[in-house]
Amino acid sequence: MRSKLFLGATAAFAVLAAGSVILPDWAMFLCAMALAKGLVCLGIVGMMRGGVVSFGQGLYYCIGAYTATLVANSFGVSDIFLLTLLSALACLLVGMAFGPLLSSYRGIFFAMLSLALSMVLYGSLSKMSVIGGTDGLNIAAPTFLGWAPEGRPLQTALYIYVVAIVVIAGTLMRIYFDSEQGLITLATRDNELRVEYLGASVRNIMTYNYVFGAVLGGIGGTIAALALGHVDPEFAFWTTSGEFVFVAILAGYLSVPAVFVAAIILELVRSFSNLYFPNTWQLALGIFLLVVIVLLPNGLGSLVGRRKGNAA
Amino acid sequence: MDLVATILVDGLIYAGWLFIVSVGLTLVFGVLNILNIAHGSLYAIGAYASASLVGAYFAAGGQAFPYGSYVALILAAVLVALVLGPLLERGLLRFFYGRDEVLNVLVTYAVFLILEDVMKLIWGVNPYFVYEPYTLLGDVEIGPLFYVGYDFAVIAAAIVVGLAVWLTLNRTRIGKVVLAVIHDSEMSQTMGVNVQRIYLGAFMAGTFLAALGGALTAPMISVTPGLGVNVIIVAFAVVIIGGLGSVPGAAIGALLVGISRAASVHLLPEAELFIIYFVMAIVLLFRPEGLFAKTQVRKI
Amino acid sequence: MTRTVLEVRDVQKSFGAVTAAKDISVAVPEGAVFSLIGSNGAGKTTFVNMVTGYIKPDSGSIRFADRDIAGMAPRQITRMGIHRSFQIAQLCNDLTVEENMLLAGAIHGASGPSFLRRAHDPEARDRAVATLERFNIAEHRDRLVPELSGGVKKLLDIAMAMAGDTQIMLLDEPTSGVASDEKFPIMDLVMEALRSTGVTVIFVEHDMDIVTRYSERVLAFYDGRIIADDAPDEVLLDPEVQRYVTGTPA
Amino acid sequence: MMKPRIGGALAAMTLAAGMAGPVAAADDTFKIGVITFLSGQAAESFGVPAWNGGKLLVDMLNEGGRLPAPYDQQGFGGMNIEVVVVDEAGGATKQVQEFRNLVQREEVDAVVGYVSSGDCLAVPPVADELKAFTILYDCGTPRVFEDGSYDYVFRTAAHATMDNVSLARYLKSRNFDVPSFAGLNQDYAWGQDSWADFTGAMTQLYPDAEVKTALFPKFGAGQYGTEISALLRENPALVHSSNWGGDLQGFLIQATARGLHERAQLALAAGDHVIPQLQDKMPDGIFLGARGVNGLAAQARGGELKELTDTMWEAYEAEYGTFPVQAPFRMWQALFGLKTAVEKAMAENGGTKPTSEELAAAMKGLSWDAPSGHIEMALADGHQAIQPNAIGTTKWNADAGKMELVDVEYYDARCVNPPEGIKSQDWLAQGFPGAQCD
Repeated sequence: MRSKLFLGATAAFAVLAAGSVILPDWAMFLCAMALAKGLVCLGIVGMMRGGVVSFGQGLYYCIGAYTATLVANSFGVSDIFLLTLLSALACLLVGMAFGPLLSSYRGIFFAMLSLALSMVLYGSLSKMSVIGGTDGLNIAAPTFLGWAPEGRPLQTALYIYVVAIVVIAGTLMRIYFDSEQGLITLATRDNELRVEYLGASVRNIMTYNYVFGAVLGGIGGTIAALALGHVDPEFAFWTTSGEFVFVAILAGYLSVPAVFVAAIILELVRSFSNLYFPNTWQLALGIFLLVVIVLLPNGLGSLVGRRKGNAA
Repeated sequence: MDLVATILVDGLIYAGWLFIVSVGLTLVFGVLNILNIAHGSLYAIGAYASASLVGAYFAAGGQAFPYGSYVALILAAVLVALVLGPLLERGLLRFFYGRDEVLNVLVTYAVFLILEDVMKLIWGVNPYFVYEPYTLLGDVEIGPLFYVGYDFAVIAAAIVVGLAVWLTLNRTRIGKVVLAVIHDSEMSQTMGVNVQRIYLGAFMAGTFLAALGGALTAPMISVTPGLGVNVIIVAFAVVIIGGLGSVPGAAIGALLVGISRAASVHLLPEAELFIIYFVMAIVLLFRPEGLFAKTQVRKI
Repeated sequence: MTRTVLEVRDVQKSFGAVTAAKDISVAVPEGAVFSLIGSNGAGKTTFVNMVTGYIKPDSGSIRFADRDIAGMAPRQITRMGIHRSFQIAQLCNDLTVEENMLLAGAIHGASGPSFLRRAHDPEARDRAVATLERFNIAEHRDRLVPELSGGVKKLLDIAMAMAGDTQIMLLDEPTSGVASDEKFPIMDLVMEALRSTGVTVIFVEHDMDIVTRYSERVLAFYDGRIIADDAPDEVLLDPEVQRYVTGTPA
Repeated sequence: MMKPRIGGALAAMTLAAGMAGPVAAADDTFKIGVITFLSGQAAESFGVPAWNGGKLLVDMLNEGGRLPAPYDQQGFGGMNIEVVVVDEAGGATKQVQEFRNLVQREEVDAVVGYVSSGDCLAVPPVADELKAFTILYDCGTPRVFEDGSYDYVFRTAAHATMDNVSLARYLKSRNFDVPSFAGLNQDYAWGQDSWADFTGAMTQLYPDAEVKTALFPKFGAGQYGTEISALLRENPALVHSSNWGGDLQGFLIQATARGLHERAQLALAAGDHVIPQLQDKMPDGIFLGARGVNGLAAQARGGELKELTDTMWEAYEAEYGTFPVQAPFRMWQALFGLKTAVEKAMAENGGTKPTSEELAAAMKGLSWDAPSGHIEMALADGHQAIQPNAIGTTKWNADAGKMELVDVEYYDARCVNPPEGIKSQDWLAQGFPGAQCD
């Protein structure tokens, strides 16, 4: 079974990497951003499998982006691998601090408390004029193990980098979802009482998922910051987090690739509605959201495969 | 006037406003189990509607009896509730009852986005003003400070709204039915309650309260696009602090946020931006369900 | 004289004005089969809930494996070897029967659950199917829980609880929600599976035929107290039990 | 296994995205991407008036012959002007993406945009990366060119330091006594920077003035009751605010109802744009800036730019029924600058549509006339404009039923803007070295 997974991962990498050749510049950038955001959403999907949805994933998206930017600006580090690693580490630590705290909350309370945390970060960053306040900071283009490309090669390298991370993270998360711990997570969503009475700690499960989500959020934020060249507190604003939740719901929790497809769809819809309906793009986006929620209640993933035994 | 008193008065004025804008949100959540992001849009629409209506009132010679503009304010909120309440509840939300809470948040987020642009299509981007009702009630002098009489009218309105909602829920037959639906809608349905009608009624009441908040605010601000987005988050915080679905909770939450914000403005202005999230995070840490929500023990 | 595995001493519990447990003291010998009877609200389920950690007693001690487990979390008590089933079977509705069983197996696995080991590992599946076969429900393995009959749900619920290293098994109304003609076959199956492992059994039951047929000793509850504690025949003849529990003189 | 299937869908989608082909402008058309606020709070105050002004000017230019020399040539050097407008709402992240789309998908010849400072900081590195000629027309933060330098990016309006320096100078030149002052500014970079600039300038000109309190209500707060109480309690001689739009209108309505304007002098760094809405609800005697000689101050100025100013003013009033405030003026100065640069570049390259490089070369250090005065790209190696400024006092003319600006003081660009080579914060801290005030 595993070999099939790795085959799928390789195929996904090949398909996505092909984009670096066929896609025009703007579309490649759009895809890179969508995939980076998709990483954050993948973290939410991990939590969704356990029955909670974080409305504050912008917290880690933002911590990741700011960690990379501050490290790059203060210590002159520009290596993308190192920056990603440091941001992931920062988010891991913050996630481990908040994870146990949030793990006893469910439903709307989990959503709102995670939202409150990210809004506290938003408020704090907005106040810190030393690091740009609401205007944010710029971050220079990354280097790749000493190689410093510019123009299209830079965009291509960034794109391939994010594709590689997406495929690795996606494969790892799939392995996790299919694992024993993954099954317990899925059962927790269904019936916490049963899981506790089998002797597993639901809080631990929630904490794991939260921490994984934190790390993925941090990586996504780092890549987004490097691709954009700019970070600002908006990264932690509730509308940013809301968008991540939307992608996660659009994707559903059944399929990992669906998360990234959903992220790309949202970016495309937003970009084109922005251009073609500059005065009513919110209206267009709102209608799109409603249509998706009505037509695909279980997400895109439900189009491709149902859970085994789910004959209905 | 000493600082503490100033903080209390300022806090109370702000709390009155907060309560009006958040009580509808908590009511809708209690009955329909939907955390309505579009509440902010309904607030903004209420503001626009009242600005238009009050404007029309004075244009039609209302100057002869300016106090009539207060009737126009309230009428605007009623109109919004009558038009948008059924449209949204019957036309959209009812298809999502019983679905995941977070999914419903997204549904109302979509409604919020749509309404933002719809408002722009109806009222354009230019601001609307209706100051007359704001200055009509004169000034109130407390110590060395002037307050506008209207501010205290808003507190009075908050108290009236609070009492009205509480009395309706606890002292009338229909209120008892609503409480039963809040407690267990399935059970109520089997006992012959027309839950559909209760849902519609509650949503219209929530819409009315949101619009009333906007209508009462309209005279002291310029009504412009983007009005709603700022209201959502504060209303959310108040409701979460107080306990989702709890009317007294909304009152306490509003007081807590109002007074801590006033204290922060007077004592530590730097902290104003996130004091509200801070209060919310603290309350949730110690009372995950909010201050007034009942914790439910599951029977096994 | 067999060893006492569970000793409940002077346990009290009240919810506001309602007394749910008053001066409850019981010693359960290893390998015994106890049943709990009493009308609704008499305190049977409260007893089960206290022993398994869902409710913390106000006072008193519950000794198991040389420790006072009163107030410990269900998860900890479960890990020590006290398992339970539920009045309403607690299953995962989105999972198949086999997956429910795999879940139980994963949590009870030798080294605990793993992030890498596949849940649908062939070896784990064989184990799960073996347990399902022991409870005679292997044929339903690929069905989702909502499609199952009440009896199969009950069996799966108990089978999942038995996936671990169980020393005491508490069954909360094992035959409620089961069609009347299925009750005895199911109890036969359950008791045979449980006895084969030497586990101590405590079950809550309303049906006196089942009580007399399967239990060695009966605790009769009334108003939070134990009003009788003896062999089934004796207890059912007790006038107090007849008045408050069985309702009719035997 | 679902991966390959969904991967296929992904491939199809990315391909489809690539297929939506670009629409490059023909050689006789100059295509501008315009980014400004069409929704949210800044739409009403800045975005929409700016683009109303811009659209008007583009139409007038395309028609040809409606403007006085040197702007009497049709379009940009004879080329028709085509415009793609994008909403600026949605944050810097979105704007960077939209910028790429405008340049790479829509293939615009130049981008004119950005009111928000955050967007102005985020976009320039991308503009340079894509070698896309870009004009920042409105935003205020000095950081754009003080913290970075860009080849293809120009700002055709002075940065925000000028606003508050002018305000402080106005107090001084009118001998206004300021024993103490306080601030109420929006809680984001604009408000925070304005307050820092103002206190910086005040420290130089009024070293003994005491700062009573600095309030920063949330952006879009709407309710200022508590802040007004705090200001009344502290009782400063002057209250500074750089609020704009709904936040300024709300603050003024609530402050005047409680008599704040009678107890303290109000000084508004960027307040002119609320006059058309507030009319006589704007109290008399407020010190008012317009971020340049814009709006009423421009109309009152007269002089050699009178014909150009009046042409635009009258066209705007005729079209929209209200007078132009600061935002259209800044859009006009950007478009006039762009026109000048395009035509200069065409004069040099023999009359073909200029490339980004040619445009950048032409724009660098350029100077031109706009209704808001003489604009010079004098700072940041010819990438940052300086322009004159004006502060006045509001006075309602009941007979004419309109607001007038009286006691207007005009400041030379070099008096209120720092000279080349010094950061504005340092310039303030060092007491305006090199300022040329007549």
